[in-house]
Amino acid sequence: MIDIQANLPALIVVIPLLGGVLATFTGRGILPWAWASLVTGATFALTLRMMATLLQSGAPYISYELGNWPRWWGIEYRVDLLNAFILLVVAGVGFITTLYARESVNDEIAKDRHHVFYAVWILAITGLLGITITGDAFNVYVLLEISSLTVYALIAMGKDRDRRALTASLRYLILGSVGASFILLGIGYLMMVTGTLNMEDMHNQLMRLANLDTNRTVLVAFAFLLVGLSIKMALYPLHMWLPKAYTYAPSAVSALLAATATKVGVYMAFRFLFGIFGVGFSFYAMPSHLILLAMASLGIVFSSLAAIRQNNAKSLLAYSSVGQIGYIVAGFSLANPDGVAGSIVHIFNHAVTKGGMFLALGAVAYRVGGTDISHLRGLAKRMPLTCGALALGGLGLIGMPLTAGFISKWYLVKGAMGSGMWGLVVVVLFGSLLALVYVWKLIEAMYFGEPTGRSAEAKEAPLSMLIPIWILVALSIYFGVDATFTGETATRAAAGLLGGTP
Amino acid sequence: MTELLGIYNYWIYVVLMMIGFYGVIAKKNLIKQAIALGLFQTGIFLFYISMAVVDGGTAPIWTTIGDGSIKALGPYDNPLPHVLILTAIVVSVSVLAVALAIIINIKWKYGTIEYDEITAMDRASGGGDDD
Amino acid sequence: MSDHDNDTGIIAKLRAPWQSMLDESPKAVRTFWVVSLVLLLLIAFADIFVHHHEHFGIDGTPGFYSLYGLGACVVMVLGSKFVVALVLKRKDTYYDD
Amino acid sequence: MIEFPPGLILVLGALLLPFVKGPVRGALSLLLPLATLVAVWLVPDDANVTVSFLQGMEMTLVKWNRPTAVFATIFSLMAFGGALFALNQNRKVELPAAFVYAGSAVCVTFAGDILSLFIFWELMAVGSSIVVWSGNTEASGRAGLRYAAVHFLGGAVMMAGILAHVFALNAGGVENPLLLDYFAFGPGGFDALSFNGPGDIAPFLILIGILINAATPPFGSWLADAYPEASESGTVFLSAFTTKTSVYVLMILFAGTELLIYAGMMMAVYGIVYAILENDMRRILAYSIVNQVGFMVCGIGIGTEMALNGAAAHAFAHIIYKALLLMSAGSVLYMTGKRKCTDLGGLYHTMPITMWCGIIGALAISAFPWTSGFISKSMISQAAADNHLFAAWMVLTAASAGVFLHAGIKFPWFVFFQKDRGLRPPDPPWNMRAAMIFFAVLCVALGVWYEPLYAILPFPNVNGPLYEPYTVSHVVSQLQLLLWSGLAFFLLLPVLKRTLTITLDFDWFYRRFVPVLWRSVLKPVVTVFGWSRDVFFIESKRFAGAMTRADTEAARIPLFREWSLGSAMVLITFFLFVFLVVGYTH
Repeated sequence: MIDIQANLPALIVVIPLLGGVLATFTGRGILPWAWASLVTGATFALTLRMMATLLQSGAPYISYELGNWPRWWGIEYRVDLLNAFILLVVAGVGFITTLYARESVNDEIAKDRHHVFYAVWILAITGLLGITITGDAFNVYVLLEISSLTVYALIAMGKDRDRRALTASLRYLILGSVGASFILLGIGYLMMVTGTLNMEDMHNQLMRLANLDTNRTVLVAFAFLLVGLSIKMALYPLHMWLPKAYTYAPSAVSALLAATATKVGVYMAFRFLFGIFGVGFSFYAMPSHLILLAMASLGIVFSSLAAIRQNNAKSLLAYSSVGQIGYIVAGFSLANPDGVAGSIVHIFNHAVTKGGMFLALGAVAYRVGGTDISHLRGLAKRMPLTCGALALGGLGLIGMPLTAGFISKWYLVKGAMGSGMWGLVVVVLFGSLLALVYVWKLIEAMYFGEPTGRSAEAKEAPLSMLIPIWILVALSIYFGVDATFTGETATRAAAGLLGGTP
Repeated sequence: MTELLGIYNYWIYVVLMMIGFYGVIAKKNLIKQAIALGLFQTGIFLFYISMAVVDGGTAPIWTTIGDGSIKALGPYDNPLPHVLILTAIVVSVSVLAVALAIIINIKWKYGTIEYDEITAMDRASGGGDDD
Repeated sequence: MSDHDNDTGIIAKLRAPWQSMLDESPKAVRTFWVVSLVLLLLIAFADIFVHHHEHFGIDGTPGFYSLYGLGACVVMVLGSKFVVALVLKRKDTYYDD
Repeated sequence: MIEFPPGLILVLGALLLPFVKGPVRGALSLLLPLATLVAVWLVPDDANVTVSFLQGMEMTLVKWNRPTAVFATIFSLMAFGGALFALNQNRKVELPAAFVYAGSAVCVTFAGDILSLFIFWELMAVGSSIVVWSGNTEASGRAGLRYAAVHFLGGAVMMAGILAHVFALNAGGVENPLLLDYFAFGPGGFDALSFNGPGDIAPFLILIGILINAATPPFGSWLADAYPEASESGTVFLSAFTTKTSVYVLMILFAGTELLIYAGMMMAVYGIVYAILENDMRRILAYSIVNQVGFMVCGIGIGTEMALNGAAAHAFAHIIYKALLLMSAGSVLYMTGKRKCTDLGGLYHTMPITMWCGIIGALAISAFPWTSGFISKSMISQAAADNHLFAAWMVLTAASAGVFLHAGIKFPWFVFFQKDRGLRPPDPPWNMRAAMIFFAVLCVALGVWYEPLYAILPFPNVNGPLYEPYTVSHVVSQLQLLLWSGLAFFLLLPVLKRTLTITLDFDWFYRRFVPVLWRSVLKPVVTVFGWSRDVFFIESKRFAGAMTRADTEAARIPLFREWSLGSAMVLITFFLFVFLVVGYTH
């Protein structure tokens, strides 16, 4: 019998990996979905246990050596507070969106491909979990490609509804592969310098270099990694793959991606910038934080402006996501405790908020057949619960007090002040004003005017959709009212990052 | 000069990558773009393999010598990058496969695989395109 | 407004706004004015008997409040109507175009 | 014993309202405010309810501050009156939103720390925006967005200020930096500030944030812009809470700040000038809110015990008579569907109750003796006089006269008298009449029987009763002032002829100037910027041997246009280049 407790880190990846492969044999009907729910549910339970174990043990991290190879030879899985937290987000949102997916997938994807869909779906979650848990740089790349390839396929499955999903997916594939290749190159250069792939080892070797700040190989590695990561986390203006991909992907996929994919990209940035290169190199020796701040600020402003101009609610949310990534990146670029904590806490807050909103839009698409603003008109009369969820989520995007968004804003603004970045304070607050305008656009459409066409006959979304939607929205409210758990975890994780532990 | 020429395989890797990059940017045929992407990634394989080279090194073969201990036959290249790149090749092939699968679907749905024509068709169908 | 709008005399101008009510009940209007004027005079002359506590010197002057009320209002009305309005007045459809 | 913020009864109760119908809904909408009122008075004197917020920071949700009693009481009472007035309307969201709005206002008055104050402050903005927007016309939709934007901007500025101050306090090693005591920037704290660090700018940001909500020009144009666009019942709610909550917060944080004297004077005059020029009856009343809040702000600026008492009492009285006036105007609008003075007149024929209630409200706002306005407003003027603030006293006195002119006479005169337009609507439904009569009675009752109000003022009887309103001198001078300004009104009637006009205000900047700026300056710049981007990438692609067709759709703004894949790749290279160059040259 396998000792679950001892092998927890490995099981978090192995169970969905096997589950994903097995899902291809589940045939038709409800079985693929049931299997996927089982697997993601089990995984979520494991991540919960992981978090509990970590908190109970009081140790800074839990290390697991795959196949009992010493970690400098084999692959090490390492869980500290930061990635335990991200694991929780990924697995949790993964589980909830899986629960939600049944009706939506029935509606949007041909019946004979459901087992394939769920297989790829589980593997995508596996990849994201793997990236988060591993302590090995090359392993990051491999798992990154697992998640990317599956995500390309998932997006392309939106073709049954709109053929533009195919071009969106191909576009993401090319840009995403270039990004991943840059990351691969960066890892290669790092390996040339350090001779190791273990992240902690890499960090120690780098710190031992006398001429770290001027070492050309390290600089090239840094440049490649930064650009590659920027593409993967959709940092403006390298976000060009994101809007279309989110718009045309199947509803459940949009929600999963928006909540987890870019966030894991940000997590990689944490690991590379803070863990491997170290704060001193990434943010003090190199002026990269200024470039990142500039990109993030431009992203907050321009993506929000672009979001205001959208006529499709899904693209509107997609552009808003680019803006929100701006907040996250701005936060950690400050490299001070409040800023980094804000960044981490916003990963969580934005995941639940935006995930819930995309799910709600999925319910709209399910009942009305589209997510254009014109489809939303007057819909609150027909689908009050769905529209209520969208509106509450929207308040979260603005950063209203009593929603999770406010907590993030609080940390970020405080962090910006801590670094004396008054410009960033203005940008963050101005960004929430722009968010007000695009959220208002949604709310006005939903609560104003009379529904026409299919909207006029739409019924409230089925319970199987409403429950997951409201779980996420309720979480975004709950963690706005009581932010003790998220706030403290983020603060401790931020302290860990700034302390330089990988 | 010899210093620069001596690392010729790095030059080749850069040139290969640039050719691939150029292909992705300039080619309008989706299949050609996919191939260019493959080329780009192949450049990276060469880079990894180049960094494994040790002057005068051979294959990393260890064997039992007279006193029963296990030893290498001589200086050998670093095997780790080779192993790594084996994985990366698999990944690259998979990327190409997914790309081709999508392109086939595009051909079915759009009737063409020319980027410009597809863009024009997307624009004509309106909505979501303008951002 | 009314037919008397075209009249130019000052009395006619003062009369014009009342025309509608004069048509209906001239007596009520007249009573209103008479009562009001009596009240105005009474209250103004009350200062003879009432001592106001002075704070600034000027506010103890008999009739100060009456004159100040009248004067301030005239200044404010004329100021708004002829100075502020000159610059800031627009058609009420201004924002609708 | 109440161990939670009483305002939550309204806020949470509001969430129940959409789920009930008919008489239950009516009963609930009347009971919730009454329950809140009772709860307010059941909060024990030494209440101190705290909850934790983010590592070690504590929020104090329930605490009596000096002015809490006055404001919490009137806010609950107002919610009741408003609910009664709105009883017959069937808008789904308006009443719940108004209750959230009112309940948050009550919560603000009980907040013992800056964060919970701010949270409920923002919740008020949400509630009130929805109330504006429930006017359910296209104009109210747009006005609602402008309203929300201004308030969230104000909230953002205030939040920046709060955080800057918290940051400074943290740096100073303060244990619980959220407590309101640390935010009381009285005359010693605020006026004596120097600009040494980021923390020093905090009071200014907070002050600006509050002044935006207090509708102080030039930040105040949102008020006259948005309030008249709400429904007839919505405006009644709106008139009561936002500006008066600002008065409350100013009183807590900025009592005695000299700057506020001038701000208050400016508001008093501004309100009169704009009201004189206005044609829309509810907008006239909206401007007179600014004018009246000016008195309160001035009182807070003076900052003596009597001035603060006066400001609090005036807020109490003002909420009642202003709501009464807007109920009267709302009834007219409800029965006739007309809102411009040029369309109204002669309504005394068939709407006597509405008329009399409107007149009582008008007398009260003008501070006629034996109405509520008299016993409160004169306290502020008295405080100005006692402190020998000559300019303030002169302006406030003139403004008192001006109030009578524009709100006391102009509003009833043009709506109920003047030219008969042949409109013969009856008085409004019973609940609207009841609400009006209730508030009219309160106006007079407070004017005569003012001791209970004086007893709950921030500084009750420090050394015996502070202020005696009914001295012969007070009554006579006030009557002189008012009656003679009334004469001015009737003499100037020809000049006051109403015109179909509006008067530009600061909102012109965002309604006209910014759009024009965007169209004629920024958009061309962005377009050129976009073209240059296109040219840059097309050229670089040409350089790469790729001839692409230039996009000829000129209607679009290029900067926002979707990136082509090629451009995206070039951009990636560009960023790689930037990072490499930065790395090599840093």
